[in-house]
Amino acid sequence: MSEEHDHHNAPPSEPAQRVKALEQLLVEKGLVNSQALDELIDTYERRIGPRNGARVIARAWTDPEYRKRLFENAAKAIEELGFPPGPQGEHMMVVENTPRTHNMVVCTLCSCYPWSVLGLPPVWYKSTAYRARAVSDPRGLLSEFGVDVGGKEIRVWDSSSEMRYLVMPERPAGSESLSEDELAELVTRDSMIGTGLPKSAARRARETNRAAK
Amino acid sequence: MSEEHDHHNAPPSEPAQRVKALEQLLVEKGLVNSQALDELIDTYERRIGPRNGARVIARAWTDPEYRKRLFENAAKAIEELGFPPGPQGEHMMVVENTPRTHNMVVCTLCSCYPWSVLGLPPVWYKSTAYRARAVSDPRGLLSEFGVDVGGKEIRVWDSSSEMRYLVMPERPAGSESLSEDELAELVTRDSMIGTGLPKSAARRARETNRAAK
Amino acid sequence: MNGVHDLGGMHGFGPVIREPNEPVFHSEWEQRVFAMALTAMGRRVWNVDEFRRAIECMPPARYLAATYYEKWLHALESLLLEKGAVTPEELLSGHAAAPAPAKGTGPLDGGGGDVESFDSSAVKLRFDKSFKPRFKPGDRVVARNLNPKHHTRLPRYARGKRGVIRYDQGVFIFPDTHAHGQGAKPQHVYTVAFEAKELWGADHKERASVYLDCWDNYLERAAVMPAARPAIKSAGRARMAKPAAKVRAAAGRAKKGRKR
Amino acid sequence: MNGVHDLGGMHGFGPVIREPNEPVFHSEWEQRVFAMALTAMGRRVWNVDEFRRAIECMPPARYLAATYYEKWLHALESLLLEKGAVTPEELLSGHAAAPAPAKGTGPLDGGGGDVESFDSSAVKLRFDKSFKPRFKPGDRVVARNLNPKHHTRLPRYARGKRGVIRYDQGVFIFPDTHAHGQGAKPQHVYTVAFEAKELWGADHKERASVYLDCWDNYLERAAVMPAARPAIKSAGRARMAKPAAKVRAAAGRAKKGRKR
Repeated sequence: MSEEHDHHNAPPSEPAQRVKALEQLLVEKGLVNSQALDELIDTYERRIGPRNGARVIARAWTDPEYRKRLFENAAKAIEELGFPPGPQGEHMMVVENTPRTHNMVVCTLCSCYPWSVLGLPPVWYKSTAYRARAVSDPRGLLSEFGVDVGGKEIRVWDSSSEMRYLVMPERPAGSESLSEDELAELVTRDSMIGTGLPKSAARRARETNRAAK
Repeated sequence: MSEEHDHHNAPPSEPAQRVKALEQLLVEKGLVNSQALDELIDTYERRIGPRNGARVIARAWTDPEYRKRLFENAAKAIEELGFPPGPQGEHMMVVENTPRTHNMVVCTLCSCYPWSVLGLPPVWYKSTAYRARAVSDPRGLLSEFGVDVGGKEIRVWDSSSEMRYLVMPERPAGSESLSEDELAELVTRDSMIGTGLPKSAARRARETNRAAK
Repeated sequence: MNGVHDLGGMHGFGPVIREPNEPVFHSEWEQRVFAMALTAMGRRVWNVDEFRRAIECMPPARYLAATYYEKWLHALESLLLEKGAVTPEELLSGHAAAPAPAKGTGPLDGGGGDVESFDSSAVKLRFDKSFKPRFKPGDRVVARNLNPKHHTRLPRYARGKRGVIRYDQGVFIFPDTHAHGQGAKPQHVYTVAFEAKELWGADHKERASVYLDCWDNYLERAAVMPAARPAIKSAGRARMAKPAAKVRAAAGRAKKGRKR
Repeated sequence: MNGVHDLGGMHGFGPVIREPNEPVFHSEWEQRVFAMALTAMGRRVWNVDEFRRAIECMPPARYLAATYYEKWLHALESLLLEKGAVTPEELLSGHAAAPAPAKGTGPLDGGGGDVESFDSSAVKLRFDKSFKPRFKPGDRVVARNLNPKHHTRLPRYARGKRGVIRYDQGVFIFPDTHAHGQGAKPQHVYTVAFEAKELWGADHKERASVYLDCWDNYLERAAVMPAARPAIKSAGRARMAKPAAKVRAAAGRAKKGRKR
């Protein structure tokens, strides 16, 4: 085998082992505290996730004053609902889908994502395939996701800076009678990334019925 | 582990095993003949190599008429010396180093190389590192190869087509008294790729003396 | 750095594969890596630009084969070494030979969950009026043809391409220097709209555009367009004007006194 | 195809490592792969453009990790499958379930060493005067901004860049179609000189240029240069004129009757 091969591919040891040794070392160094790490993990596993973003969108759909504040200063309006900016959430902008425009978010250079409202990103968002194709083939990609945006212009937001983007989907037709809590159930994670659309009110009704049985 | 990982990295079985099975299969199919393969391998291991190119350059340094024919139709002039064009040698162009210009050859998209005069390329020529850097950092790369071309303009030939390029180095000073055969000993493979310079007459003399002892 | 991490517009990576009911983490070591990296960043042992730079410096074949948290682990280890916080021997043994140097490590409160902001995202800086914008929404610009060996956030697909400034997002730290300990160089970041045809060629049929955040240093004012390049249609501009104006109103409030 | 194989101008691949006294092959399987692939190509089971396309379709992380002959082996196996010459079961078992289909397999002479020309390199075609060149040496051109999903030999680093035609190399088969069974589309190939500054940006200090072979379809006539882009210095042109003229004389003889 040639150097071309050896040079770059010395396999590192198993991550689980390396990480165990690393934490032990950093605790000894006083750089981390295992209990603090536990709490941080718990925060991102349980407290921060797409339900945060769904609440923001549902509030904006129902409260014109909130909606206005959200467009004026997204991070501040999000904090109003009890979701602190935290890392990857300090500089937020909400981009609105309209009958003429569909928005979609990617980070081609790494995997920037609005943690404060969506939690940590799914694997597909971080995948090479998504990062490669979102900017050059958004329509093909949306169709793989089962999303047809018709003749709308697509705007792909490539999060190259510290700005984080949250898509405000169009409020589904037929959702007029739903409460803010019920509306939040329509707002999927993917609809806030722009790779999905909100659930219809009818689908939510079916799912609620099924769960009740 | 996630799909991101699994999707692209299912390790293929060991090449040696795969190749053995493959040859057996293709022989049974009548697509290849093992003896013909042996002869082909022998050709590229023993008959075709940088000594071919060195003979061409040495002849051109000593024979003005040959030199003229070489610039007019390189493949034909190379064939004159008994080196048939063969694959990767049918469309040849010789590019000449001068006091003002240094030429260097790469194939950024794969590893095209003038087989008929240089044989099969070395691993470094095919490496990602060489292919990546030759077009954007030729001077840095030359300096890693121990070559200083001073203030010369560097021309990097990126072999994207079926044209194959052979660099004619400048004839070393002090080589006036050498015969064509002796001159051929000065012409290294790298000097015909443009990542090296020919040996000096003095170095050749030292090497010859050492070998004689 | 023209690295393999710069994936926008690349082909050959296959379909996007989604995992139904995906968990937040896929294993315990992913959790620990995430939390350790975040803690170190919160304590400013390194900044987010250095962290991205460290990931991009992975050998290319390994970068493409690695999962997200394998990349984080690589960055975590290599930055701890780079900053002198640990030695290679300590990494291997998992035991400290010496306490960490004081530099860059704030007090540990043990409270968890309260990771400080990354310093790249300093909120005050963003609205600092002493940094004047060079461009205003509507300006036509061209992304510079930069090919630096250092970290940069200007992707290859945009270089040399013409676009229109849509938003002035305020003042941010410059990653190209900040990732290498060469200063913050704060400057305006603009969201620039590039039409798909401009990015991917006249044959590209899709009605789409890419909105890319560009630091001031990445941009030049566009010269008069040569005839070969189609001008951005004014219909397109009119269509975009409304939402732009709406959001811009917000920025305007915070940045009063700036000229448009 | 904007694939990872398109390496020109990339960073992060480390130093070029050379092996002293390197053998022609590093193992027996490399020898066999080389000879089998060459034989199949010589017998026109596939053409060289298909072979390159097959290599480029390797999963990107594997492409970058693979050695040269691992790439050849990948292409060999995938093209044999694609052409229906073997089945996946046969590849695994190493035994033929059926004889190969006759298509594309010329007679085996058993003589070895005499592999036919690859069909892309047909020598007659090259000097066929019925294909008129669109450009002549000295013409200013711009490489088109193409981003096809299919195979192409126009590297990303040259797209959208301005250069000068140095040589008309004659007529060649067009790889973009030929790699996909969509015809030979013969056309002129020109060697185009691109200055380093044009390719890598105005900051690029090196006195260098890249001579890249471009098929006619890759090029457009350059419009008037906008002021922002420095024109190629006439001193540079004069310097290049001599050797260009010398070699061109050769091409001129073969292609008499063509207009410059």
